[in-house]
Amino acid sequence: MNLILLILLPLLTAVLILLMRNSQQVKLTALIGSVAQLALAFALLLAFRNERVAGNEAQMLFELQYNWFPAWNISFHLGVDGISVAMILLTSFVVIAGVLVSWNVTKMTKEFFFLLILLSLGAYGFFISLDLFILFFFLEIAVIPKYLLIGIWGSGKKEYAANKLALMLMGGSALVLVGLLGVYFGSHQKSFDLITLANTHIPVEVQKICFPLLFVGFGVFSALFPFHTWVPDGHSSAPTAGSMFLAGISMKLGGYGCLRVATYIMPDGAKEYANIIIVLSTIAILYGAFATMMQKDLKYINAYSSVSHCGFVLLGIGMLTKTAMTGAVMQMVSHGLMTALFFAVIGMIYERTHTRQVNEMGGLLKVMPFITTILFIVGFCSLGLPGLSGFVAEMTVFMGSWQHPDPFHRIATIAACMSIVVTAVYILRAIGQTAMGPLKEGYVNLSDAKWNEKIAAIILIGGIIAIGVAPFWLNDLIGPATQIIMNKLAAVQPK
Amino acid sequence: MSGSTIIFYMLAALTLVSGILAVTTRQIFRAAIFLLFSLIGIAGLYFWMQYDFVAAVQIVVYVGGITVLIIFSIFLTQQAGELLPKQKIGRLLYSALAAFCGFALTMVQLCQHTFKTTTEQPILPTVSNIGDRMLSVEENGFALPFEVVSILLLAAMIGCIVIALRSKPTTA
Amino acid sequence: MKNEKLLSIIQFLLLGNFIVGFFFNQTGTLFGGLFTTNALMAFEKSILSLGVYLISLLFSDWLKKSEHMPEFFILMLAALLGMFFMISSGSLLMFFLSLELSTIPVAAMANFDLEKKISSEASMKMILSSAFSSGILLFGISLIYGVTGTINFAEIPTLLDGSPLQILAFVFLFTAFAFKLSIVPFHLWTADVYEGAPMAVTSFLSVISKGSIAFILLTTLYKVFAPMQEIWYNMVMLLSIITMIVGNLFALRQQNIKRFLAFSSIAQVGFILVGLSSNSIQGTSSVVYFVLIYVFSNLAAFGVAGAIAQQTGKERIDDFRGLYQHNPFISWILALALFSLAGIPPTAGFFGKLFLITAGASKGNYLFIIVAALNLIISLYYYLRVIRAVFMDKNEHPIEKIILNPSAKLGMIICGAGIVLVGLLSCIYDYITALTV
Amino acid sequence: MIEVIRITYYIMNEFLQIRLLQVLPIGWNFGWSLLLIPLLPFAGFLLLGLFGRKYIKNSAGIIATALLLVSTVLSIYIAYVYFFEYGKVMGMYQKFVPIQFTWLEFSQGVSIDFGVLIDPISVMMLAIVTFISLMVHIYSLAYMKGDERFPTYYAFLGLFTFSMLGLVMASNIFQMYIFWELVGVSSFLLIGYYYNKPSAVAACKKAFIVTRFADLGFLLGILILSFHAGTLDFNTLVQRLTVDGSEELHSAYTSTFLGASALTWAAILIFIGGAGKSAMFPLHVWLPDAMEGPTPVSALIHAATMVVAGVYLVARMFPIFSMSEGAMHFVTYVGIFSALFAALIACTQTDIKRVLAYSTMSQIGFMMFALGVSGSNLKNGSLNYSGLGAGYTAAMFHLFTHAIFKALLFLGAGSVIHFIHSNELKDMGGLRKYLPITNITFLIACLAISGVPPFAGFFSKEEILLAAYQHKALIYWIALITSGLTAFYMFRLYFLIFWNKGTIVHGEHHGEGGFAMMLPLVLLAVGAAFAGFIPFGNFVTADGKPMEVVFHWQFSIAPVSIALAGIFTAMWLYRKQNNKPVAIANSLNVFYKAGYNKFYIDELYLFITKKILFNLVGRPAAWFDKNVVDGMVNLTGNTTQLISEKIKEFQSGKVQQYAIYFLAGVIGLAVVFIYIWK
Amino acid sequence: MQPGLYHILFISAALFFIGVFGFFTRRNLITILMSVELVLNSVNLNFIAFNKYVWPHKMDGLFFSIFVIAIAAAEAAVAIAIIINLYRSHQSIDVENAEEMKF
Repeated sequence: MNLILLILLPLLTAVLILLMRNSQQVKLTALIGSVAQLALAFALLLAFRNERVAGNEAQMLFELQYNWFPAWNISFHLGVDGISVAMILLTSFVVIAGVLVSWNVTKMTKEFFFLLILLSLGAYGFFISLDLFILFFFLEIAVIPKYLLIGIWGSGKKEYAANKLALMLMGGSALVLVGLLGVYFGSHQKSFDLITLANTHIPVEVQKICFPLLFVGFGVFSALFPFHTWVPDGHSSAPTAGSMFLAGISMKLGGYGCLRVATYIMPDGAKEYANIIIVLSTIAILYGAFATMMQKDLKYINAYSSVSHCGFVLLGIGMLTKTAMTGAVMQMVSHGLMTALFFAVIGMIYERTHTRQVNEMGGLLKVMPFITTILFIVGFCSLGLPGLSGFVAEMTVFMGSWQHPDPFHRIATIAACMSIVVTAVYILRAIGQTAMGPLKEGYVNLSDAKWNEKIAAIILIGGIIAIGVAPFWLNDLIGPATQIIMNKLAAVQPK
Repeated sequence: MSGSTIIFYMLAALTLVSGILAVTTRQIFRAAIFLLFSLIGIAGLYFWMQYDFVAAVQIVVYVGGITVLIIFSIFLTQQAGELLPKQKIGRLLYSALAAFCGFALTMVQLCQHTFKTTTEQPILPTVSNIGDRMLSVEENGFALPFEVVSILLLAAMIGCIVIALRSKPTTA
Repeated sequence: MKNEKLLSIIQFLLLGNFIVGFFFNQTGTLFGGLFTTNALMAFEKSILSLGVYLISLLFSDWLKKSEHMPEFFILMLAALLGMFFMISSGSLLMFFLSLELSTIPVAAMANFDLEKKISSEASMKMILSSAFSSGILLFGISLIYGVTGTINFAEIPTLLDGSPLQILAFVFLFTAFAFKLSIVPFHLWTADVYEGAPMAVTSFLSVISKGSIAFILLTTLYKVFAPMQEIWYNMVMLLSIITMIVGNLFALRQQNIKRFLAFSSIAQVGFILVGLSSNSIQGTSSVVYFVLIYVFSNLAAFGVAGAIAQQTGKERIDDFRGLYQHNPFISWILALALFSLAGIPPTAGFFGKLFLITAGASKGNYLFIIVAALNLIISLYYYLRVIRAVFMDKNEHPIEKIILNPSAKLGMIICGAGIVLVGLLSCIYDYITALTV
Repeated sequence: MIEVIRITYYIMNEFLQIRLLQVLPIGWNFGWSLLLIPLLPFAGFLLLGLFGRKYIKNSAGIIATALLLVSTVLSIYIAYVYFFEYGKVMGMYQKFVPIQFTWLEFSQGVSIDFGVLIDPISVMMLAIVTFISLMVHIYSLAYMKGDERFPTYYAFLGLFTFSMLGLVMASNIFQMYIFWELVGVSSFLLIGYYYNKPSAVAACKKAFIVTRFADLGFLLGILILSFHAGTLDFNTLVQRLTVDGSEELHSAYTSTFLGASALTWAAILIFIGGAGKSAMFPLHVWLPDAMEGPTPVSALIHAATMVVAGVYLVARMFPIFSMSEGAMHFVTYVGIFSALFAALIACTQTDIKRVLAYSTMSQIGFMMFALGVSGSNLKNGSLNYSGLGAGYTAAMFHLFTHAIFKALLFLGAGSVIHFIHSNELKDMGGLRKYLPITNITFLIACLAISGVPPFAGFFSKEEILLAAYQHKALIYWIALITSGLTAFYMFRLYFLIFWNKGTIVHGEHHGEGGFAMMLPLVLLAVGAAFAGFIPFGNFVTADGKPMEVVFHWQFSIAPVSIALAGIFTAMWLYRKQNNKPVAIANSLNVFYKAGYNKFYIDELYLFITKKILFNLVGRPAAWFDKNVVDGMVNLTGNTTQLISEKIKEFQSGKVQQYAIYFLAGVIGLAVVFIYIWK
Repeated sequence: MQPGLYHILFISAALFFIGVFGFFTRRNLITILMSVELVLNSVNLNFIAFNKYVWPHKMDGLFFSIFVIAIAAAEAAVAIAIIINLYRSHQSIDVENAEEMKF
């Protein structure tokens, strides 16, 4: 399994899209490309399992290393472990669904799909890179397509939202950059290589400076309170596929970075700041949930709920136990699928009703049973119904969080648990107002989902259910990888 | 106080006073003339330091060339006899302050610094010495700068010609 | 048309000039140390030659229409020659002379839009300011000379000891550099001159002049003033921060694309200073590398702006609204250029800025680096403003299809390719590093 | 090709791998068929849910019923096999876990396992759930006929049955939680079945949210238990936490919070979860509203199965509860209070289904406090259920009988509603002429619930009262009063429906709904009449050892007479139309009003949610986000712009000014670096 | 007291800042140019003085001043050409009339 394929495939797709003549060809190319991505991701999963089953215990599999800027000790170092594989799978799911739901884009089709594929390129590259420089490179690649997607194809206050998003994300990545440079020089290794850095003991003073920089930097991507404010505006203004990518993939870059980069290479820093992380993420969880309760726009609802759900990711990381960390990764995958699906549904509804205000809708179950069924499913997933992915992830986080006997962690966990009730409140409120109740006039002749929307939804639901019903495969995939991070943490002397 | 000293102070006074007048008088012709005096004063100082060649160049280039150029350009651009417009008092104050601060700072630093002296044999600035050096390509030769300056002068000339000889404006 | 043929010949010769540059990269000195050269200097000159070649391509429309095209090239090449001498200069005298040689013709060139009032205003501002800065520079040189007794680059460092007068002299000297490089607060002429001058001259000023000064500044600081490293590091750091901030703040509010690019280039210079401050091999190579990228990026932006201004006379960013509608090609080139200037991957600007910052970070001064990194965000904001105008904003009367002549198109393609490839192909950076060592 | 096979193999390996922990060779070769019991209804759900709307619209009911019939037969067969053939080993009913596999491993030892736990209560519950569900399936064939979403209805029923069976069979507390949640969602779907009705939407939301809130307690309880016991498996949990001197028990006892031990907290929190599902005060508010669902659904969910999940949970965790006196008291008092409270409200309600709902709540209160009063003797550390375990058996017995007669009541009410198209008592009266079978079966059910011998309710209630009597007099007296009230309001209902005034039936009425509706009524009536004679103590006890239930006829005098008193009062007031009830209601003005308005608990909730949660938390959070957090971001942007505007004067366009700044810069730098920053 | 290096340095520094002052305050472009000439001349004086009093064994200062004179001439020529051109387009050589571009 050559990991370069994961970068080359989207690149090739993007180039081909640029060469296509009409929008039909563009769409087909994008679809074929994303199907190929999905196939590749599955192939990767199988190859990965194959290696593991065969007894390959190496931390990273399929490693590749090319010299790139040897003067700076930068190398094009790729490799995957279970976490990366999970994230790559997530990305490929979201990409194909995103391409499918964008089938009706008529404005500048070529550019739209080009940017979508480019965004996926950034995500794949980010997840497989083992060199922090290229990791950063791919992190930033993913920013501008988002900006353009929102700015050109968005709606509402799109310019404002696009600007805010781009600037805040760039701000985050600026912090990441400084943190990376601090590690680069502070470790006395002059190396960006993740494995090298992880095997080095970085001086504690350096960690104390660089950990918050990296964590907050990545945290901005992952809606860390109080840097989450780009999330509602960005998501609500973006076109459907844009929101899906943004919430489904882009926010995961942050969580992955927090875990893989910040926590892994700087365990002392992580221990030092764990309490702050826990406080912030607990606030995000509750606060996001409560803020969601007051929203009337479906996209805002999902956006704020994303803040809340991404809080679980950061909480899981901040708890510094293996179970919680595994839960955090699961939550990333789960939330990625779920929120992508949620935005897809919102897009479908909006396309038909031309409104996203919940109080302007009602009884849509009657006219579009398929779409509203998806809405139900995604809502249930969001509020953590067993059998769907959200439950598994949240419970794992809770279980892991409860491992600390001291009151501080306990209170944080209880507070986080409370959000499942609040989530139920806002989700049911949204569903109740849109799908149920008397059918509003003017919505009588609306049509149900079309083939592309159905396939997109089914793919994502398939992912959600696959995790929800059989979480053990994901757990087996992620567990060993988080164990390595935990070993590194455990090796550090306690404060 | 020797004659040399007296001459020095006279030259200094000439240079500075006419320099000040050149930048303060409100009649543009007078300003040009004061500039001329100031430049002559500097040339005098060169003579006083026995750098005859430089003094000669100074007189030829400045007095004979640049001042004349300036006066011509005054003719070209100025209605004679008009007073120069007054500067705002604020600007004057700030400028004076800035200039004075700079001057003070420089003088303080210059005076605090003890310049080294060399015991090596001085080279006299005779015309032949200067000529030799000017065209030498060895160490301490200045042939290359000489060529650079010539290119510069050529370029400047072309530039001047293009700019100054512009064809009649086609539009009003 | 006579101009057209001549222009093709000139373009061809300039291309030759660029290529030939790669074959003469021996190390050595001439004229008793007044002229030194080595492979890195040869490469630096090649970058400048490339820039001039690109200018001749990008602004061919304007050049063809100009009555004084031959003179324009004479002056530009004289200035280029001055820069070559400057990069290679081995003494303060050569440095000063070549600096003047590279400035005075450009001041004349700034007036080449003879009919335009602002062109002469720009030209006037430039010649007066540069005369003033020459005065300051000369005063500094005279003090250096007085203190050390030499104007030779090789001898000066052995005679410097960091006494106050030397610091004063260095400040005078350095501010002249700062003036040419548009470092705040010596940058004030920049925007006015850029706005008034013809687009070709503006791009020459902002790319070629800046680049050459950055190169010679490397030599001056790293070699000549090496003993005063502590002082100039702090000075560079201070000025770098101010420059980035002020450049960005002013760029935020500009409407005219040339002024906008002027302030953006000021901010870019702030970044160059970040890399420069490291005083290391990495510092040198990253600055040279950045200038190379900057040549492509800024020329691409100017080329697009020039093409638009040439055909429609529109220079305001607001006029660019909806540009993408009829002109996708130049819009993408402009976007690439601006992304590169903003330091967004995968454009080369990302690598350039990153290496500058990395080099700067080697001193361990994180506050400085954080300020630099935060300035990236502000700069992104205003670059995105243009992107927004081009791609997103609606306009009732967007700019019609711009007809590019083939050489301008070629120039843009070269710039675009450069923006993409210079970063991704690490061999270019390796090559520069190899030259630096 | 080989590639394809390999890939398929891996997919199988990855996604379908079920890792069996143990399959006990307990003598029957029926182990795997246990899985069929829940999976058949689930298959029905998938089948009808995915294809019902388009392809099998009309046969949906038959398919679902057939599937469930198989399930029912299987569970009854298993009950038979368990109780009479293999379950008893050495005179004790054993706990078997024939099937178990790890679903999600959190950490060493702590994992969610999916398994099947077979012990007396689960087997009993399997039988009762499938049976009642089957009755409801059959009943609905007629009741829901012609409904637009007929297949969906059956799909939801299937989902519900599946979840409930999974809950019952759970071998792992987290497995129970999972199915617990699924039960919650299926009840949400079923209550909200008439999704066009705003009241139904509100009710289903309320039901879900209130129970979710309770589930939070359950979840926290699980977290506490898992932390101290290091396992989630029921058997291991009980083993570790009930053995005196075990490390786990020690840690659960010694870590305290607010004066109570972790064990007590865990038990109370888990009980809160159960209280939510079982509609105990104060989490009962959803139950009456939940009557918005189709009536058969109410019969299934809100009578027989889901609402007793809480009781089942407490029974399942009974050994652990019994380790904590505080928790047991909590259960007792909540139970008895809810019983009385609900009975009082039930006397005033006019909606037939609401009356039944409150009666359910009241009866479940009985079961709860029965469990609560059967606390163990902890004095000498080892478990000793003797004498006090009676409450446990009584609660289970009452659960069993109550399921039957409450289902019967609801189905009967459904029959009435089907006939009269209204839930309100004021629209009814004199229906005995039109609905003879319903009349008889309803009467049997009323007698059963009132505890009149020899109907089923008499025996179970008798045992509960006995247990209460042995425990504490106060509880006994309250229970006694409540049981009198029960008889009163049930017969109030009965007389108001079937006697009282004569109802004019417009036009042609369509009878009692045919065979499909009558069959369940009759079957259940038979159950309600005779289920009491089952020697329950022989099968279901706290420790698995059969227990001789001694019948004291002297003791029954008081309950029976108070029940009869209630019945006769109701008869006196409601048999004929008169104004006595109004007069009494008027004389008890305040109390009556309070009871009628359900003691204003709903209003209190509304106040808490709308005023406090929304206005004091949600709104400020949203405001804070919009203005402060977002404001900070915008402020940064605006400040930058503002500074940019303010400093524009530097770029004045005056070349001389530029030069002044230049010189100032030079001087400044020189001064700084010569004098200050050396 | 025999006038020496410091005297001349004083004169040149004074002249330099006189020129600078003129540059700051004159409004007529030609007079500004004249101020620049003063500045350049003062520098020349510096060079000659250093050459004479401090480093008489080399002629760097002397040559420097000669080249400065040449440069000054070139600069003046170009400046005057520009000023004349400006005068043609603005009908004025007041520097404050040429402030169209700002901010």
